[in-house]
Amino acid sequence: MLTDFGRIFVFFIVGAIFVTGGLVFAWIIRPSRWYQNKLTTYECGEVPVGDSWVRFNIRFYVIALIFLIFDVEVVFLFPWAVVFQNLGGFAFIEMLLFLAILALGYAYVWVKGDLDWDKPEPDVPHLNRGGATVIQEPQH
Amino acid sequence: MAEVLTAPLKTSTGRTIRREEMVLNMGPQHPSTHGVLRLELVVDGEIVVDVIPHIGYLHRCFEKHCEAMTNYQQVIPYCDRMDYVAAIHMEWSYVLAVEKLLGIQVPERVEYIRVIFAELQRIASHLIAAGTYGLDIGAFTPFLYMFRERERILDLFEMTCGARLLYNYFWIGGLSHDLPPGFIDKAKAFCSYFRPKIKEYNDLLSYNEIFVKRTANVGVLPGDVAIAYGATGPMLRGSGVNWDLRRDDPYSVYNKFQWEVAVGKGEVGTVGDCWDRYMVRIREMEQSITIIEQALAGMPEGDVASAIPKRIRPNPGDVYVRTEAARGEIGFYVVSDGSATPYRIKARSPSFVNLSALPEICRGAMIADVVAIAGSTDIVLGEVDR
Amino acid sequence: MGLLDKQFNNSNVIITSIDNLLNWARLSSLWGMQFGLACCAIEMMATGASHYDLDRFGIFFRATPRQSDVMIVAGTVTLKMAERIKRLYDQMPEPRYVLSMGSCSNCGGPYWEHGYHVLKGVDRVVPVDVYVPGCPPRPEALIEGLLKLQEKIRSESLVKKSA
Amino acid sequence: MTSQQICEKIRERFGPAIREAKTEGVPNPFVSVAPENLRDISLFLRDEADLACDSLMCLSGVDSGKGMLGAVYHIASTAHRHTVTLKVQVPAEKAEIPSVADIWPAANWHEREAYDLIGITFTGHPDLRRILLPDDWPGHPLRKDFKVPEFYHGMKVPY
Repeated sequence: MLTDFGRIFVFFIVGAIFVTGGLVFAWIIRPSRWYQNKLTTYECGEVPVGDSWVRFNIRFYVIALIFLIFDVEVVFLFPWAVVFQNLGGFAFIEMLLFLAILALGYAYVWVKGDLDWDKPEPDVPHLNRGGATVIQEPQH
Repeated sequence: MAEVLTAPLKTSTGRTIRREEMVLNMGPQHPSTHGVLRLELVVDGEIVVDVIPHIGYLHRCFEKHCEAMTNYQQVIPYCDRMDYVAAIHMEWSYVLAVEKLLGIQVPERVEYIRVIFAELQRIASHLIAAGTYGLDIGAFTPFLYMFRERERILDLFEMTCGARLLYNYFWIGGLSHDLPPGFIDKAKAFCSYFRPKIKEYNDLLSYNEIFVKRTANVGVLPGDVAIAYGATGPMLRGSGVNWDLRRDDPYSVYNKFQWEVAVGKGEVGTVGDCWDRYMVRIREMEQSITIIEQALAGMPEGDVASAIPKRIRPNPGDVYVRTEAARGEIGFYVVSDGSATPYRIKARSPSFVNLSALPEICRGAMIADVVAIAGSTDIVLGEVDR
Repeated sequence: MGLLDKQFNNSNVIITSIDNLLNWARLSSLWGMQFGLACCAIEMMATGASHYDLDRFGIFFRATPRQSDVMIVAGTVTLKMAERIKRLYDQMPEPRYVLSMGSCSNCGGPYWEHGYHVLKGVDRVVPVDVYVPGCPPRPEALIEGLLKLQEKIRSESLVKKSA
Repeated sequence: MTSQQICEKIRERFGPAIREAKTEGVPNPFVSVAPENLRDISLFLRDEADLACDSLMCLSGVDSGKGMLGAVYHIASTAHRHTVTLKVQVPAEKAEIPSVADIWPAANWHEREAYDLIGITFTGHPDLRRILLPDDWPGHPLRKDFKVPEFYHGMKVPY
């Protein structure tokens, strides 16, 4: 009969058919009349000015990198979490060690200040007004 | 292409590196601009370097219509459509201006009814302002709660003058209809129903941790800059300036009631931030309830249409009258040349002036803050563009 | 590419059943484009809120034209805004419908005579499916307009219109 | 101080510049001044201690007929709670009024609107361009002799 992996394979096939079937059916049925104006980029009803391929600030890249590290860490946790009961105590200690190393990296990044987003301090508007500024609190 | 920022950054070794900006359109079709306002943002990454507002997408030629009407009475429906969220305040200011030009004194009962409807309209307008402000920040449920209360106010309006939004109810010299029977106890029932609701909004939205974090210390407008830019209404009071036309330049019968003016005190951040402007509106709703209750109690009898002139032909001259609308000080400058048609009417709308202060506040904020600041100024585009 | 769309001259039982399924799916999830111009927008918001709830018809507002089916033109269309409305209409994917709400977008409304900057009716720039009269129309009138639009969608078909 | 006293104060300080001053029998007493010294009067109004007119309520452009364009300034003081009205008249062909946008920032947008709808150019304004109408709109609509264009960008304007 089907092995375990066979069952997973069937599950995979049915999933693929289900998804592509829906897409193909929609693709056949739906009206598709595209023309130049429809393909213009949407920017709140205006014609976009300039393009968006500009060199943006470095901090977005740093945050993305830090996210990637801890995302990969979680990916390693998943298979371990499924079977760690019957792996015995040793695997548990092993994973704790793995987590500790990454926690050390996390602490380093935190202390070094890469995580805090440099939110601009609000520059409060002020009146550069020559002459005597005569502003009294209105008496009531 | 992307313009170069004027002040280039310097590296530790002194080499200057170019930062590039991007022009982003928060354009006419945008969920958070409360209508067809286009904010052209010059953005460096997430930080807004400059804001250029473009208005005029709803310019409906109000002032040209006033010069083409056959008599002064026909201008009132156009006044409604200027600030369609608080229509009765627009009518009242225009009607007061023409009455001052004609030198008419309206009976006491009309003044009381006008105060009641103006305050009901202020509550309805602030409910929309606070509800959509919750939407801008991301809280959906307050919007539904506040519209539920607003429907009860609209029922009161509909009972009296038949319309939900644009009333044509205040006429020059009086009112179009008298109060229907049963209105007074229905209004009293609404006041007692609505007072605990304000506490509900405070628990739901005003002191919500995320809401406070998004609005405190954001878009700070100091008092003197607000006065210089001519900002009025909740925007001025939010900046700590204790100025309210209903008390400082009293018109109608406002000096007969006891209430106090809500002023921003910077409870959660600095004075004049978005939270203060929002909280001033919430507190003003409470004050409006006390005014309505006092007005309902002291309502005299009388005929509401007694002072309506048959033919309106004011002698040549001009007058400027300002009243306290929901968004600020609405002023009408009416010029008459003696004929039955107004020669020129200029409407000084509060949102138009409050909006001119927006670029000043948004400089250096983040894009999400621009949404919060634009929402806190509570502008209505019909009034901005006229 | 829409192989089957508008390819048949006469319908048969398969086509009609697909039509029914398609039309039912389209009319019961009309996603409106969220943009209000003027006073009618406030009534549209009131219709969308809890008292006259639009969600029960499957209509809720999407911010971008890319994900919306109905463009509810709620308010006065000025000449400056007309070009933007035409561009937004173009950027909506097919099967798209336009519901003109309020007499301002139907024919210029109270601004028809002296409104030098007002477009006298949105049907001068975009094809309109349903007109809802009123200034502003009551929420019930807007709901009735949407139901009329749903009836119109119910009668659409894959079969080529015998022009 | 009442508006009449303020008008008197302006009249005695800027005697020759006053074209006309009407203080009695008018709901808003006003002073009509020459465009040249409008700025000095505005600075005087704003910086004088007992006047302290720090907020410009409203600036309206008016087509006063007979080929003259006017600008009416309604100025108020939040400290002393009094108001005063200034009027300026300029010929329609050469409609130049010095801008007060740097004295009262509120005037910035009002002047742009007066330029847009009436056609008064305010010299010294930071960026004087149309605010309500599209930039390529023919003419200034609030003038009495304004003709509605037949077509605009291919759209028919009149009904």
